[in-house]
Amino acid sequence: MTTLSGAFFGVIHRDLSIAMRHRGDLLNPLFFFLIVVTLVPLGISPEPARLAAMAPGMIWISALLATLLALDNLFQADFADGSLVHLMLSPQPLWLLVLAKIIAHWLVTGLPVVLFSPLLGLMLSLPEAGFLPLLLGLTLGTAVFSLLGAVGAALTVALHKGSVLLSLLVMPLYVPVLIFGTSAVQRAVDGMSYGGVMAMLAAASAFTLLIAPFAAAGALKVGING
Amino acid sequence: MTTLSGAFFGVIHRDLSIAMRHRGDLLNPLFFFLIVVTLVPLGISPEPARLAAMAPGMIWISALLATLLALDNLFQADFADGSLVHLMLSPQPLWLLVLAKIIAHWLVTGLPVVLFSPLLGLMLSLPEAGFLPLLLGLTLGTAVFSLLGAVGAALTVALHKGSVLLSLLVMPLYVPVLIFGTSAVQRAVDGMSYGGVMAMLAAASAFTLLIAPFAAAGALKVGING
Amino acid sequence: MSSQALLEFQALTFERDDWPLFSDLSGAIKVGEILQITGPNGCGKTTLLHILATIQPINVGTLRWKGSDISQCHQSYLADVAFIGHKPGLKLSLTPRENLQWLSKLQPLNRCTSAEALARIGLAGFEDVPCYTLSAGQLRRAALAVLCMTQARLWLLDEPLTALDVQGIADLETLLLAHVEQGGAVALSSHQALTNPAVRTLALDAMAEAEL
Amino acid sequence: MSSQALLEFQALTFERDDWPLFSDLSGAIKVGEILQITGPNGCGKTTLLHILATIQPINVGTLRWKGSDISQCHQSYLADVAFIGHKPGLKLSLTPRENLQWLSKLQPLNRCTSAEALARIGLAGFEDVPCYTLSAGQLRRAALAVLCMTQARLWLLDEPLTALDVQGIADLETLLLAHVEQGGAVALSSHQALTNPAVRTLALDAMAEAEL
Amino acid sequence: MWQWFHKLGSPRWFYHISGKFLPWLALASVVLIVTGVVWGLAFAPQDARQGNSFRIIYIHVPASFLALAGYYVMAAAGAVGMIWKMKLADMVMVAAAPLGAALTFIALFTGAVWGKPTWGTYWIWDARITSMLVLLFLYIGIIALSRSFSTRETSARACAILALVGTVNIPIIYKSVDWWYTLHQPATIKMTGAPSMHPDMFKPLLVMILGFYCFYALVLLLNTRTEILLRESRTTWVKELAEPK
Ligand code: HEM
Ligand SMILES: Nc1ncnc2c1ncn2[C@@H]1O[C@H](COP(=O)(O)OP(=O)(O)OP(=O)(O)O)[C@@H](O)[C@H]1O
Ligand SMILES: Nc1ncnc2c1ncn2[C@@H]1O[C@H](COP(=O)(O)OP(=O)(O)OP(=O)(O)O)[C@@H](O)[C@H]1O
Ligand SMILES: [Mg+2]
Ligand SMILES: [Mg+2]
Repeated sequence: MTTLSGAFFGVIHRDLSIAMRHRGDLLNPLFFFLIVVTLVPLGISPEPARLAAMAPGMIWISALLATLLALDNLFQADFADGSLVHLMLSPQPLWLLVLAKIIAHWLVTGLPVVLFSPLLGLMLSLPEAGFLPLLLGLTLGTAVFSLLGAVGAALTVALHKGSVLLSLLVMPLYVPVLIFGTSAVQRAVDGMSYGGVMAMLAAASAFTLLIAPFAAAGALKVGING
Repeated sequence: MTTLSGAFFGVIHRDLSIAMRHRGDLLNPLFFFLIVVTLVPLGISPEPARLAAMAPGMIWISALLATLLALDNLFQADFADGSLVHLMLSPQPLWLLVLAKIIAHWLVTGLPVVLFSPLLGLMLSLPEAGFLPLLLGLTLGTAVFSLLGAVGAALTVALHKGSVLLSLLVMPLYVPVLIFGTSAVQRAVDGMSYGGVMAMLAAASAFTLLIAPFAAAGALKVGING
Repeated sequence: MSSQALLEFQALTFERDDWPLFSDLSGAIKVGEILQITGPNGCGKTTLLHILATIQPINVGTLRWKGSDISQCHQSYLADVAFIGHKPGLKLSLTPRENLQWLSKLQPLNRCTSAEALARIGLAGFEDVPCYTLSAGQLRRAALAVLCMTQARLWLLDEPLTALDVQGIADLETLLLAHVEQGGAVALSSHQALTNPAVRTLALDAMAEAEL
Repeated sequence: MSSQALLEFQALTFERDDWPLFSDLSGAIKVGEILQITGPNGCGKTTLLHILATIQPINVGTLRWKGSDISQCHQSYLADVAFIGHKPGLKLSLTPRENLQWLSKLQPLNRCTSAEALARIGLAGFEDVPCYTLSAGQLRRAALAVLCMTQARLWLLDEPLTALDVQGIADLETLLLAHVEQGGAVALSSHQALTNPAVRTLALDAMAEAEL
Repeated sequence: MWQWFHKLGSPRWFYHISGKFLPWLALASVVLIVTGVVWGLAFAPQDARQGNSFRIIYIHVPASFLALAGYYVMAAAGAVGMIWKMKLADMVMVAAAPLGAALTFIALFTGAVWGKPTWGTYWIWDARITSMLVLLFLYIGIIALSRSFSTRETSARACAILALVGTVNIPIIYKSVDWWYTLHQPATIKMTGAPSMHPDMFKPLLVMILGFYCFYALVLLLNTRTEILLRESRTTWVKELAEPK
């Protein structure tokens, strides 16, 4: 018989090996992140002082967009080739398999973004005090992005609509995270304590972790019949 | 027999009716554009003065991203359902059909962005002098985005890679347009003449118009065999 | 209904928007039989299989699995059913072996190893090439390899003969026969006649066509 | 070669990376005949049809259309060939009628109106529903409706019988026969035998399978 | 003319000929680079303002030069491969991409390390630095694309198209970035210009640049040869090569 943990890690392993197979895929969200951050000095201003002021917001916005862009592949690809049906017909609880897919998605998109955010902080002249809250905040925040995004991706899975409808659905949900995340960094840069904001971010992610897999599993059951 | 203009307008008409059919699609790039512009005050700063300073850059960057997001549907959808083969086996010249598809793409993504940019300028407190160059620049610039983007979209059509590889390919090519576009607005706001910059932008778009359809047609012939 | 009935469906009615596809359809899939669902294009074969696999919710009617209502025993039903639809359900960038391996984490596929299954279905030598390099028929074989490995008693197959060559069809028929002889049951849709003696046909009315 | 040969292929060799699919394959598609390409799964039928349709470039060999090299007369060749592949090539969000209408802008489809074509292929009543609501067989019929309308002399069809019901196959065979009787030619791949008298088979060697 | 071209296009011929150049190129690059490094690090005078940290120039500048030149090598090869359908040119292009990307990365990295003692920051949006970053993206795009295709032939052709579009764009990108920088005129430090350099510092730099050129040619040849073997692995001449004599 299949086991709960077997199914869980089986799904994670599968999604990671697909990402590995197209070697580029692992790095792509990262480069997207880099490129967006490059556009800002080009589009707005290369002055270090002005960049520093925008840095927290810009890094967060581009992390958000990087996650978002990778999102439509989360279930869409599985739907198109029919393997989503296998997932849904597994005797294991669907929310668990969905959670596994979300974790794999985060490992491929969120984690690299988190790891490279200090480099981008440097490039945008972010003051040193901001680095720790940036790292912490992005870790929690990208997790929430992946979790909430999964609900949107599940709802739009059968609609053949491209990624824009999806963005439209999930962006409003991302707003609170963005606000908490950037203000934690901003407060740290301004020399204030950021513990409270970070706690709210942590609470938001814990809460999302509790409900998103169920919501996404429910959304999939609805979404798959178009 | 089929005629050149018949095929050309046939393709445009088809792509527009598909966009109409999913009524949302017409509005999606626009909403994306709106949302990105909303994230900026939330993530960075709501102060009018700081917003005004960022406005040209932010509007341009989000126009760029809105085009980019809609780009992977340009050929991908036609490839997935096999209708791209019909396009390629038409006795009419492929570059012409590709150009028709690009024009339809621009009408659905670029044009709404251009039309709504004054509203966003208002929301981001852009000074009045900036509106005309913003409109003119975005008209030319989004055309270049669609044209160059088509080459990338054609190359990646059979790769099942999602939109991230595509972004990676075309973003560097978008840099000059972004620079010319934002600085035209900036110069106008600062009270300088922006005719020269706009001329460069116009030259760039004319040049791209000349080469991009051919490059994209060539890229399609290669890309379709994955 | 006979005690041998694995899956019974009673008074199924299905309509999409205002288009009735079938109404008051009853029947059963019994142990040891192959139920071939036939009917003209668009009569609702795929829809019926989706309903039986609980992918598509039903409007009216009941599904009973081994005598009890399907909503009561959904998990154990899912553990005992293998569904292969129009789409192969394989990740194209993985190899057939890898695909079978992750599927076996989800479903009880342990009657044999994936290499044996692939060899039996005629894909020996293709275990480790990415699936996107397989031809249409090879891809379908890879999808069908699941059947060599599964312990599920009920197989639901939507047009499994599509894209298979003559040898492939013969292989599949052997597989089906072996399965029903061991007490399993199969429901499949197909436009081609099977040579199997255990086949019983369920002809769906062509409402869609009839109405025209 | 006979003067009747529409499309000749000479010494075709095709290899993918280090996998030779066929080597030194020669033959012709003649006026008034249906060339059925047969062979086990993975022997290269789809690949050959893609090569004949000039979708896939060839490594070695020549293609001649009405006696002249295909690169010399590519435009006129394309104007005279109708290709229907594994994928239906229809936009799912448009209706069959709309699909045929835009296709007729690309290819010379003017033997009859799209409504007539859809009726002949058994889709009357479905002209104006979006294609994503069609069943597998209905979708294939919609794709094949092109054949009722096209003026192309050469038809290249990859497994056109897939998903069709018995009536659908009979309709298609009638269509093929009428076409070749009017001086056209057809090359198709299929695992099912056609009842048509004009059929000539080209069996591809199963290199892939043989090597195992 | 056609004969000669055909011969040049033959991977087999190229493989044999290039084998003869290899030892000489290797020797030249080792000698030049070792000379340049020892001279530059040990004998060249200290910089008046920057002290010893300026010595990173001996890597930074040659790497920057070749990073740029490398793109043109790649794009030119892609163009030849596409226009004359020359297999070898395709292979050169595919081989040149990772090498160019590595050099670009080295230029950026050494520049960043140099920036800390000189400007007090690792990164600054200077015109040249920015265009270098865009160049890195162009390289990475090509590498990502080349790895995405399942057959090497299509992969090469796709990359050639992208490289060509990139080539047309590179001067525009450079010009626009330059112009963008002067437009903003941020109050930052300018790079020290080469002409103002002391000749004693400049000579080892020249040697290093030459050495890097040789090294570039060497690695490009090696990469190309690997690519040739990979692509022609089923031909008889490669099989003969692989057999132990
Ligand atoms: C990440 C940072 C940097 C990058 C990407 C970078 C990039 C470049 C490039 C592309 C060149 C070649 C220019 C050409 O071919 O004309 C160059 C040359 C040079 N760089 Fe940098 N650079 C960086 C940092 C620095 C720093 C911090 C210094 C010293 C203060 C410096 C000093 C020089 C000098 C002296 C030259 C050669 C002289 C010249 O051609 O003007 N660079 N750099
Ligand atoms: N993109 C690809 N890359 C590498 N190999 C491929 C690719 N596409 C097909 N092949 C291989 O080429 C061979 C022929 O494939 P093709 O699709 O032409 O077969 P077919 O005769 O149409 O088979 P079927 O009857 O299954 O449709 C197969 O062995 C397949 O593995
Ligand atoms: N998403 C949908 N929305 C509306 N109608 C649909 C949808 N999917 C299928 N239909 C309709 O339901 C009917 C039955 O479709 P189904 O796919 O079950 O037929 P089928 O018997 O499998 O046909 P085939 O032999 O062609 O595979 C068809 O007439 C089709 O038009
Ligand atoms: Mg069906
Ligand atoms: Mg085939």
